[in-house]
Amino acid sequence: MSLVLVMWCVGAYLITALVALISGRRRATSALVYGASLLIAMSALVAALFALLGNQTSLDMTLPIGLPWIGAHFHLDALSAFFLAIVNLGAAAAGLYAIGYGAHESEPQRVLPFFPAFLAGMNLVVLAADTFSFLFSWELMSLASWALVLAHHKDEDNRRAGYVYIVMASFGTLALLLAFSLMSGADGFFTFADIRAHVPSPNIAAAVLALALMGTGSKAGLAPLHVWLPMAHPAAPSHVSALMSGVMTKVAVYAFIRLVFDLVGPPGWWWSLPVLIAGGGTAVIGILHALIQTDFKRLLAYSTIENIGLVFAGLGLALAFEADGLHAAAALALTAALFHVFNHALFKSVLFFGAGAVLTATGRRNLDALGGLIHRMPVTSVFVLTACVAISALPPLNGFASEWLTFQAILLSPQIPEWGLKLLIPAVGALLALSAALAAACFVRAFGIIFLGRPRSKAAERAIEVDHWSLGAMAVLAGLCVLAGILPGFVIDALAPTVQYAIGDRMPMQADVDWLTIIPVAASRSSYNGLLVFLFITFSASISAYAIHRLASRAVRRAPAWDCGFPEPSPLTQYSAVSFSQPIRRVYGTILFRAKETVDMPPPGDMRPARLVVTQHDLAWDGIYSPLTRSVQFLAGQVNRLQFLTIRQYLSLVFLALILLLTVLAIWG
Amino acid sequence: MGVIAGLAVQAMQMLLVLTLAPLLTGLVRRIKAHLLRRRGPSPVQPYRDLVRLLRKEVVLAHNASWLFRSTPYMIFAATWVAAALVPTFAAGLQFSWSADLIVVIALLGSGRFFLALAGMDVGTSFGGIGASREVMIASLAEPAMIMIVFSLALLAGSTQLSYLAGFMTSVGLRVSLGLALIALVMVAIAENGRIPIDNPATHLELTMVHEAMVLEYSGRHLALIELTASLKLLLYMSLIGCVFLPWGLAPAGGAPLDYFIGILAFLVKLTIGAGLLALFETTIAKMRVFRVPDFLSAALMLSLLGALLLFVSRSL
Amino acid sequence: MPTLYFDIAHMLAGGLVLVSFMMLYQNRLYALLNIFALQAILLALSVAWQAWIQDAYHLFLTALIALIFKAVIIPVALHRIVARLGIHREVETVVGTGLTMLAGMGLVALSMVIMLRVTAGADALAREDLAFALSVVLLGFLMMVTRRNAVSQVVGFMSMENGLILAGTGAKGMPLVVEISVAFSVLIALIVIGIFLFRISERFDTVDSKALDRFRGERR
Amino acid sequence: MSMPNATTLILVIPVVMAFILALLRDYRLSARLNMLAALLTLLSALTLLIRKPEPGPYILVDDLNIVFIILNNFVGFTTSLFSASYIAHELETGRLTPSHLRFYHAMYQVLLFAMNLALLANNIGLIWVAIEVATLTTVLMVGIYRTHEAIEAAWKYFILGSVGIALALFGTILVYMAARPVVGEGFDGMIWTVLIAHAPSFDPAMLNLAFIFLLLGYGTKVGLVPLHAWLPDAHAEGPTPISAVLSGLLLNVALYAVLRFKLLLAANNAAIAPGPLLVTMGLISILFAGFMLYRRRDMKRMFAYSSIEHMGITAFAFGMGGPLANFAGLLHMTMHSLTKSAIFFAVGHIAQVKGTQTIEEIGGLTKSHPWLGWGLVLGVLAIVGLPPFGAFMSEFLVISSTFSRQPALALLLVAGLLFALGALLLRMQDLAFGEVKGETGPVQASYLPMAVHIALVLLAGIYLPGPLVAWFQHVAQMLG
Repeated sequence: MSLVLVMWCVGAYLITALVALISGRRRATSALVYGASLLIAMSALVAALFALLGNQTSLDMTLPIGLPWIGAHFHLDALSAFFLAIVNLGAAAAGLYAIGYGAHESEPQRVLPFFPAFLAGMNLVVLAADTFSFLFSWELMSLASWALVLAHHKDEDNRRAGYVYIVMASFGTLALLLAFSLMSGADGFFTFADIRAHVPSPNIAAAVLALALMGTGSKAGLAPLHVWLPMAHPAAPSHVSALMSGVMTKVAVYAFIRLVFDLVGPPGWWWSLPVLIAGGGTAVIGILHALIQTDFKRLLAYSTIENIGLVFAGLGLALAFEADGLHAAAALALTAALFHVFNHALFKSVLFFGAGAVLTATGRRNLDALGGLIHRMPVTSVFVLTACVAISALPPLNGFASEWLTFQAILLSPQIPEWGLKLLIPAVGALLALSAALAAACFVRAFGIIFLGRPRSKAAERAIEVDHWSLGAMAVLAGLCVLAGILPGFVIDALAPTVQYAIGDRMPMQADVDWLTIIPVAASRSSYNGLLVFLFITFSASISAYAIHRLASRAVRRAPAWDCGFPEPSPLTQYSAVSFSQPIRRVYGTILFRAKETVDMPPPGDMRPARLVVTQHDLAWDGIYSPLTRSVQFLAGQVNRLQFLTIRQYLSLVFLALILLLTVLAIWG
Repeated sequence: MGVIAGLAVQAMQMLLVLTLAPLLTGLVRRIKAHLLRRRGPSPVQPYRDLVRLLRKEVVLAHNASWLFRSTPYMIFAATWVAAALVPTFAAGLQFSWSADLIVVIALLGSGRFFLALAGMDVGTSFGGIGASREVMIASLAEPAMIMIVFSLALLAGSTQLSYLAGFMTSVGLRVSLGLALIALVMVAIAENGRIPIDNPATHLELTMVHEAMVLEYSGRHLALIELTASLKLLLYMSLIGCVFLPWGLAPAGGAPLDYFIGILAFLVKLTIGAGLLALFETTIAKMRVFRVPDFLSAALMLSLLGALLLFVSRSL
Repeated sequence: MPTLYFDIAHMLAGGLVLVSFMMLYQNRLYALLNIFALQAILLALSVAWQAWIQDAYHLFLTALIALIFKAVIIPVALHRIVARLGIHREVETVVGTGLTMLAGMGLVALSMVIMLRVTAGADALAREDLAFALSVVLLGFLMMVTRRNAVSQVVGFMSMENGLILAGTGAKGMPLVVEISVAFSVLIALIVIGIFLFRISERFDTVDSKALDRFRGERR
Repeated sequence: MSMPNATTLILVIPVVMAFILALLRDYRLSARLNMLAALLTLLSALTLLIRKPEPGPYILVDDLNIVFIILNNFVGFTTSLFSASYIAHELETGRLTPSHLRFYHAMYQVLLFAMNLALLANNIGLIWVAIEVATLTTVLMVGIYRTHEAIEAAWKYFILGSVGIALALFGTILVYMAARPVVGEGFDGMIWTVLIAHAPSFDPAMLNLAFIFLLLGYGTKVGLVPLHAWLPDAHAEGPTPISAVLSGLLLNVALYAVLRFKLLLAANNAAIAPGPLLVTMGLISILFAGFMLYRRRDMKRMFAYSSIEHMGITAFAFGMGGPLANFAGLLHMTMHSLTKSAIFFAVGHIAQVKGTQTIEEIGGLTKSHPWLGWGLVLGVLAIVGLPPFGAFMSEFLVISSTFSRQPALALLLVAGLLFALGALLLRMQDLAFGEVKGETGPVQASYLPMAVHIALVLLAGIYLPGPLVAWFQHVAQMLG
């Protein structure tokens, strides 16, 4: 039932896209399209939740399209239901937000048709149940988002971003295609059911794992395949950036789980090594890059990379436990990962919405051009602050809950027999802790520079609060952040069917623990109660405030800032984004992104201002991509000489080919 | 009955930490002064300061936002809750299950988060300096702390403080625990902004971290922040106490005498801690800000080493 | 059939190969054209002989075409062109004659090896014819490849085609040979006209890469 | 004989029309007649689906060539539509004179005739003659602009083509020689149906030698590397409708000839398997073209190289063999014809509007000319094998059927595809997006052919009708 409904929703998305295509330029179309997407997404969300919580048996559907003699298979089980919910939750929020935000679009006809198509693509990926329709929808998703990245195509950087993006996406698709064709074999078992039925040999399975890691990693932004992400995500309109960062990367995570946990069969213990290493490394690299960005949306994109790293680390843990038959622990790890998927979809969307709001209000994305917005945009700032706290994994919000679960899973590592994993997992834990702390630093910087302090530009001074649709979208998601943070038990129970499907085991039921506490393993081991912590803090904060205001003075006087006695009126004396990240850059930067600071200090008497220039690189780019492109260009240049031969020389090519073949025949014929 | 008693113990603990915190700070100052051959202020001086500050009016910078005004209460609450959950004199606190060691650390983290934001709110250069240095320090101190938790939890199989304390009484001497202890002390020094990381007694612009953030605070806000700082110090001391010398802790639902002994033991631990801290601070010099990372990464390495050594020592 | 038939056919075919070698050796245009005419005559003779011994009288037509068209008209036309373009003096081999001859030897050997192995089943006459035909084709091709000048390349192409006709007639009872020879004559006529009309010679094998840039501006 | 045989119609209509067009002065009328003739030919070709004539000594209609025939005449028809609106503009700008156009239209019909003949012929000699005629006509049309570049391109095409013809002829003679001992002297030795019937008892060695010559001879027309040299310039310098026909049809016809002889070899167990040869040349073509694409500055030449790449893919697929790969090969060939001609339709109008084919001088087409721009975008996305277009399905099948059998080959193939994709998308973005460059004047163009082709390709990517699939599968079986 719900599968049919979702398929209808997909159809509705496509129809909306068509409508948008036909009447793209009209003013009203924008509201119409986004409103429609909102409604469709809502209904799809309902259907998905129904499928997830009503834990009904998995549903199948076959359409007479796609690969002939097989047809397009679609399938809805607990795993796809969860990600379906994520997709459509994000979609609904984006739709709601864009009803207001989309009105500012300069060329709506370049956005409107592709937005619903993008949503349709993501829905289809999650539902597809044969390799062809999976890759088909996968690439459809990529193409639609590519078109959205190129929405503002006048900008050179955006075009470059779009190009890098689509090439990387095609690379990923081809990797996945190879992985699938390994599993489907020469006789063409193209449906997932057939693939499950044939367990591949260990070597094949290992190759599949590697290819899956490449294919999904390139879409999710796993280092070193992440370079396109900070280019492409910011280039798109903000509600699309939210979708790409918050949702599309999760679709990639889905693909990884589907391939590695579901299709390819029982894992070997060492499978988790690459996943864990990639995850931990990606987390740290991503957040460090985020820390030095000065463009808000780029910063958010890099932080997406970090969160993907966290998720993959969780998946790696689950693999490790699963391979050793520790199903309970595996369930815990997978729950943590999925919980984080959910959280990241929430707060990253809020943050991108906030970025969009700031963009509409000020027209600036550069941190050093902003500041003081907490006065001009009070409501937005509250929601963004909530998201910042959540993404920094601070209690009592949801980011902390998932991180806490991950740590609990890491603490179960002594049960693993293999020494490599025993030693690796705590190290990965250290990386996760490091990235969490750095995330806090990163978002202190972001929020502090953008919303606090004094405006650094006229644009920031004149900023005004954004429309109610956008605020509404942010409000909903921020509220969910808080709820999921103080009531994590419910989320865990909601995830249980999915985990059950992927692992074959689940975490203990949290709903029947009293006081809404969550106890992942045993009460003597660890427990956490977000609600109580939240209540305690509010309680003690309010009583202290009450007591002080009641017993001591409540007098307030406004005065200029003291600033150690020499206040300076110019806002430019504030700490800038670059200067804020300087200590971090000094500590980590010299190796990780070859940051170089060059100070140009004029001699005494010279009136010129002193200048500090900071240069930094993305090592993945310098180390892998530039050499690759260079070598391709070099080869192209060499081959290109063949364009300039004379007719005689071309003839000699033919002649040589003939002689070669004849000789071969003479020798072997 | 049990619940009532439990609640009582919990409430007692909250009040105890709140009342003892300024005293501890005063004590440290006093001992330091003595070691420096000065008379120094009396240990109760911090209480006087607090009262004085509370009476004063608050002077707010013009563009200070609501965040600036509410931060003191938030960080105070967070730290207080955290301190209330660390067993000081009695194990098995009523609400100890609502948060484990990781949560306690994270609560301190959120306190720091808001303090740093508040530092940036007024938009002065010093606030920015303080905030950026603070988060830089934290970015190393927190993982180190988590690693310490790991090595404890991997050993005890729990992150639950009461349980942990109970377990530590039984465990013998271990290399990794030694490493963890050293690392914990280093982290504690850094987190509380003591010498050699930071000097709570100075306002010398270029060296200050914590003070730079709270530069714009005054009156009751400042009072709360001072109180929070001393609470934090107390928290770390009692943490070290309850994890590494957990003797004298009253068991859950013990007799009144146990509780009395527990309190005494706690006081003793605090005094010893204060003495050691003062001694340490007088013997060492403040280090440059950019040496701090080395210090902390040393702590991080130690703690990680401790966590890894566990397996080795286990397998032996 | 009497061995005499066979010997004569053999001799004529072998003669074609020999003449091809002479063409490879010769690098003065006028002389080249004369030798080509000689080859055409030889071809005509051998075709006629084949027609006689196979009683395939339509082949006489082919022989006639070869004689008139290739042995007379084309050489004359090419003479004119060479005279008009004033290129009769230039020596335009890419590699030295000796090397070319050596390569030619190799080619003949190759074709012999292949053909004699391949046509083990076929009758002796066909074998010889095919073997020689293949060598003539390859030699003609070699000539096209080793000469810079349009005219001599055309000559090379035509000697290739002579080889084809030889093969066609050697393949006993092969239909359409006449039509094919006609078609080829048209083709060659077009080529010659092409040279004549468009002064192709300078663009046929230019080494002026700037010109190529202009034509297919694809550097960089 | 109530109604004239469809096959005769297919051949007669173009010939007759060629003569008429050669005489007509009014170019508008002749353009219409051109379309009409193409349409009629297409219709009579479609009737072959209903009633297939028995194979005769000259004419053969079987499942293999009927695919090609219908495709051939369909694209021929749509191209005639495009050409009508194309030449009108050429006449205005004075690049072509009415007398040119008479010649052009006549030649167009002759070309269609020759290709149809090559496809229908049941006689290997006839196939050879037909392909030679087709080559000569295209040579003449490529040179029609009389510019230095055009003449040079035509000349190069002519010379290489002639050599190819010669080689192919030699191969044909060898096939006859191979057949003679079995089927006896005379005409039967060249009738394909007879040959395929007796192929198992042919002398394998002779067949091998023959196939080498045929592969090189007809492969020159297919444009497989290293025999490709004529192709890019011929596409770039000739009139765009001819580029469309070359890429869309002539390459296919030559490939069809190669396939015929491949069947012959496949039928003979003792002969070498022709697969590896095709696979090798296909891979070389793919990789070579993939690299060549990066340095292109001329739109039409770039897409010509992409044609080389796709011919490589098709040859690769047929070389791999097996039901899946052959199916993929047929599908890919069809998709390539439709897509590439659609691209050339767009490119032709773009070049007319902008007055240049140089990529640097063109930009922002989606802004200035949305139809052309987006048409180009869709076409390129389709040609690089992205969904929802048909080429994706064929490439999917090729790769997934290859990788499990020959991983190394599949990896090379994937690499080649990725290179080509990178190059094409890069240029496509330059052309279609960014600031508007060059002329922005209106264009009088019929978008219909382009739209129809792209729509078909899109449809094929989403849904292949059952009968078509069954038919392709049968042909795939036939190709072994």
